[in-house]
Amino acid sequence: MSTRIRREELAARIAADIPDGSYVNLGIGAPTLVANHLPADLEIVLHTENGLLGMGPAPHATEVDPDLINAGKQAVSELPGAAYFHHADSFGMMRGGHLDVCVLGAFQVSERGDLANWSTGAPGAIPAVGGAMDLAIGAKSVYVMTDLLTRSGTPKLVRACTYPLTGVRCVTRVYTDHAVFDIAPTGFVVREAFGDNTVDSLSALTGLTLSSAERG
Amino acid sequence: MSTRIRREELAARIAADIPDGSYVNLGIGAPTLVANHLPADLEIVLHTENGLLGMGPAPHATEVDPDLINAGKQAVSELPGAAYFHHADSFGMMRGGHLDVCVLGAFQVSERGDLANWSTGAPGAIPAVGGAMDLAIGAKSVYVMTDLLTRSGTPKLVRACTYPLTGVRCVTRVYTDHAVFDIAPTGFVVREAFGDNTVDSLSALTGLTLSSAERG
Amino acid sequence: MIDKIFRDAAAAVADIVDGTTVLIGGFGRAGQPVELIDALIAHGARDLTIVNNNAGNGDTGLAALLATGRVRKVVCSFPRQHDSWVFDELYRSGRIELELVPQGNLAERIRAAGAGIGAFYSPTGVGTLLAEGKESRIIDGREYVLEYPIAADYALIGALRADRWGNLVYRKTARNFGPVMAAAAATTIVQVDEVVPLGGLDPEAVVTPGIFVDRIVVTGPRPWLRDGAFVGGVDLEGTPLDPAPAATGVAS
Amino acid sequence: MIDKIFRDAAAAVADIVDGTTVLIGGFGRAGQPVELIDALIAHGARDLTIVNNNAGNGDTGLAALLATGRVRKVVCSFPRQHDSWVFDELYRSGRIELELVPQGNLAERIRAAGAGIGAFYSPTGVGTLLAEGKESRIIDGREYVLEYPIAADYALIGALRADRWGNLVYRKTARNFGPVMAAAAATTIVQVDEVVPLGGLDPEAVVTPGIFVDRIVVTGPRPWLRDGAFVGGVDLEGTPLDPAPAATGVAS
Repeated sequence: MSTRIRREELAARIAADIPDGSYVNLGIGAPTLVANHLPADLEIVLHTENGLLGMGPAPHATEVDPDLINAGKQAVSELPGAAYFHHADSFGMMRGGHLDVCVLGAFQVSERGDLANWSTGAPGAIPAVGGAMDLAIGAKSVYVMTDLLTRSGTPKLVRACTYPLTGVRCVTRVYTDHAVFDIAPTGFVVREAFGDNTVDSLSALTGLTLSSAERG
Repeated sequence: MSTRIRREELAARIAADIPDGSYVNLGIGAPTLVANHLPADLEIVLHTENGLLGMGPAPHATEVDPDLINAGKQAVSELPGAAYFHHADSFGMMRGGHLDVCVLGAFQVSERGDLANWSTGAPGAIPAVGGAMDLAIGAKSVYVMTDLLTRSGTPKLVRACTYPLTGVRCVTRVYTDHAVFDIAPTGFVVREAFGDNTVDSLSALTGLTLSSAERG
Repeated sequence: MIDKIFRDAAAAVADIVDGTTVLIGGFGRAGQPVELIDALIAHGARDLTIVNNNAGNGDTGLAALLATGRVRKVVCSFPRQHDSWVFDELYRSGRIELELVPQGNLAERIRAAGAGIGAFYSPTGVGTLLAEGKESRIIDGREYVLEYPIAADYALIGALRADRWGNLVYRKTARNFGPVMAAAAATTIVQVDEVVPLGGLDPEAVVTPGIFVDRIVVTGPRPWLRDGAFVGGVDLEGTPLDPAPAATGVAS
Repeated sequence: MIDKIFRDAAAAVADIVDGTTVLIGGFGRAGQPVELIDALIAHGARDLTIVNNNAGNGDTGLAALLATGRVRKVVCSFPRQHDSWVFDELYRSGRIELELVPQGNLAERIRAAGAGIGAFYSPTGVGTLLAEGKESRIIDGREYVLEYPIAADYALIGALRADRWGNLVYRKTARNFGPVMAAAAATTIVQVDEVVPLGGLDPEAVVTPGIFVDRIVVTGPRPWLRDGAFVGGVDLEGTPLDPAPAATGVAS
C-alpha cells in the first residue's frame, strides 16, 4: 500500500515549484490544472503556443471569444501585459529555449528522460502530435505530471519507453501521485515521496532502481 | 561616337518600365534617382531593407526624423499604407522573392547575369557588403543601372566578372547610358539602343557578342 | 493604383485549379477563413493538398471541404480532435493521405517558404517516428533534423482588417498561421471583417504587410464583434447564445 | 511580481565580463542604444565581440566603444561608411578583427539563434567570396549556403516604450535588429524612452514580447519627440537644429 495524492494536490505541488516571474506553458489536459494553484500574489506568465503570452483564466460563458483560445481550443482570457504573435514566432519562442517551465502529461517517461506522450502506437489509431514534440524540447525545465501507474497498474516510469517517443532526454522532473522524481545521469532520483511512499516501495512499484535525493 | 543619355533620363527610362502596383527596392546611389520619375498617378510601393514598405520622399530639413531612414541612412518619409517590420522579416521578404523589382548599381555584369557591385577587390580596401547580396538574389526582376563604360573607358558589361561577385546569374536586365540589355541564355540581348547606338557599335564598345531583341 | 479588394469570395478563388496545394489558416476554428473555404467548395477544385494545423472541426469550414472528397492529402499537426469525424472517417477508409508534422516544424517550414530559406535544422522531433527517414546532424553537440519549406500555390487566411494595399491586422489568437501562410503562397487570399481607408492602419502595428496579400474579400463583422469591439454573447463556435438564457437549476 | 526596470544603464551592464559577445541593435544611428553603449564603455569590459549591422558612425555610440580598443572582433555587414573613421583606423592597423556577413544572413542568423534553429540554407552569398569555405547544397535546383546561428551573452537594444514585463514597441525604422537580437541573447538589455503601466501597450501591437527582455533602462524622451509624438527640429544625428536657422544664400 502507498499513499497517493489527488490530482489537484499534485497540481498545487507543481505550482509551488514555479518561481515568481517564470514564463510557463501548461500542456493540454491535467497540466492545465496547475494554473488554478499559481499564487495570486505572484506574476507567472502563461504561454499558449497558438500565440499568446499573458494568458488568463477561462471567461464567463457570456464572455467567450472565439478568437481567444488556448492550445486545447478552450476559451481563455488575456491579462494586462499580454502579447500576441504568430505561430512561427510562438514556436521559435519554445524551440529557442525561452520558456522557463513547461508541464506535460505522459504515457511513459524513461530513466534517461525520454518522453512518450503523443501516441500509443495502437494500430488504426489516427496519429496526432500537435505541439507535443516542440514542448518536449522547448523549455529550460520540462516537468511531467502523471499518475505513477496506469489504471491497470503498469508503471509509467520505465527503463526505456515502449511507446513512440515525443522527445529524447528532455524531461527534467516527473511529478506523480506517489512521488516527485528528478532525472539524473544515474536515472530516476526520488526528490520527494508522498505519504508513506519510500524509495524502496517506489522501486517495488516500478521495478526500477531508484536513488534518493538525500543520498544523491 | 555614340549617344549617351543622362543619368536622370536613364532613371526615367527605368521608372517607365515599372508597372503600377509593383513592390520595388531601389539600391543605394544612382538607383534612388528612379524614385523621382515614378508617375504620380501610379502606386508603386517602395521597400527599404532596413524595415519599411511604403517609403516616401526625403522630408524637409526641419522634418528630418532620425528614426526614419532608408538603407543609405538618409532621411525619408512614410506614405499612407506603410508598414514597418524588423530586419529578419525584411530580408525574408527579399530572399523569399516577394519584391517585383530591385534596381542596383554595378561594377560589372557578366553575360550570364552575374553581378559584381560590392567590392573591387582592391588590396587594403575595407570590405563592406550590406544588403547587396540579398538584393541581388531577392527580387523577381533584378535591374542594373550603370554606365556602360567606366570613366577610363573599360566596359562594365563583360564575358565574366573579374571583380568579386555579388550574385550568380541574378541580373534580369541592364540599363546603361548607351542601351538597355536583357540577359538571355545566349548572353546580352540589346533591348533598346539609345540615339545612334547600334548592336554593332555596342559590340565594338564592349567587345561582346550581342544579339538584338528584334532578331531574338 | 493598388486595389486588391475582390467583389466576393467566389471571384477570389475562381482560378484555383485541380491538384493545387492550398495553405488554409486557422487553429481549430480561430482564424479559419470559412467563407473562402465555402467558396472553394462551391468552385469545385479537386485533388487538393491542404495544409492546416488541424483536419477540420464539426461539419463546417475545412471539415466541409474534406467531406466533398476533393482533398487528396492533408498536411497538419493535429488531425484527431473530438469533432474531427469527417477526417477520421476519410482516413480510416483510406480515402485521404496524411502528412503529420509537429506543429512548430509546420509553422517554421511555412515560414521558411515565405522567407526563401532552402531548408533548416530543427531540434523538434529528433529521435522520434516523425523524424524517420529525415537527414539529421549534430550541431554544437545537439542533434537536429533537416526540414524543408512548405510552399503553396494559394493561401486562404482570415484577418480582422485590411486596407486596399492588403496590409493586415488580426485579432487575438486568430492570428496564428495567417502571417506565415500569407508569405508562403504564390497567391494569398484573405477574408476580413472590414476594409479601412489607406492610412487607416497604424504602420507600426501592421502584422502582415500588403506585399504578401493578393486578394481581399470583405465578409463583414462576426457576431461577437460590434464596430470592431468585443461584445460577446456567442459560444466558441461563434453561434449566438440564446438571447434569454434559461435559468439553471430546479426551476425548469 | 515582474519588474525588469533597472535604476540606470550602469547597473544594467555591470555584470558584462571580458570576452563577452554582445549584440548591439541599430542600423547606423537609428535604434542604436547609445546610453547603454556609453555605460558599457564606462564599465570597462574588454576583449568583446560586437555584432551590429555597422561598425560605428562618427565618434559616439558604437564608434566610441571601438575607440576604447576593447573590442576584439566586429561581426557586421557594412563597416565602411563615410563616418566610420574609428573602425577604419583600427582595421587598417590590424587591431580589430572583422567577420563580414551579408545583411540578410546576419539578420537571419541572429533570428535562428533566438528561434532554436541549428542552421539554415540561405541563397544569399552563393558563389561569392563570403560563401567560401562554407557548405553548400542544391535544393530543388537552386544552390544554397549553410549558415549558422549567431547567439550572444548579451544584447543591447533600443526601443520606444516598454512595460515592466519588458514588452516592447519600437519607432519606425529604429526597429531594425531589435526584435531578433532581443531573442538571441541570454541577457537582453533595452533602453527605452519611457515605461508605461502594465496593460498600457496594445497586446496586438507588441513587437517584442517581454519573455525576450531581461532589463529595462529608461533614458527619457529624445529631442525630436514630445509626449511620444514627432516634433522634428533635429538633424539625422538627433542634434537640434539651430533654433533660428540662418537664411541661405548671399545674405550671410
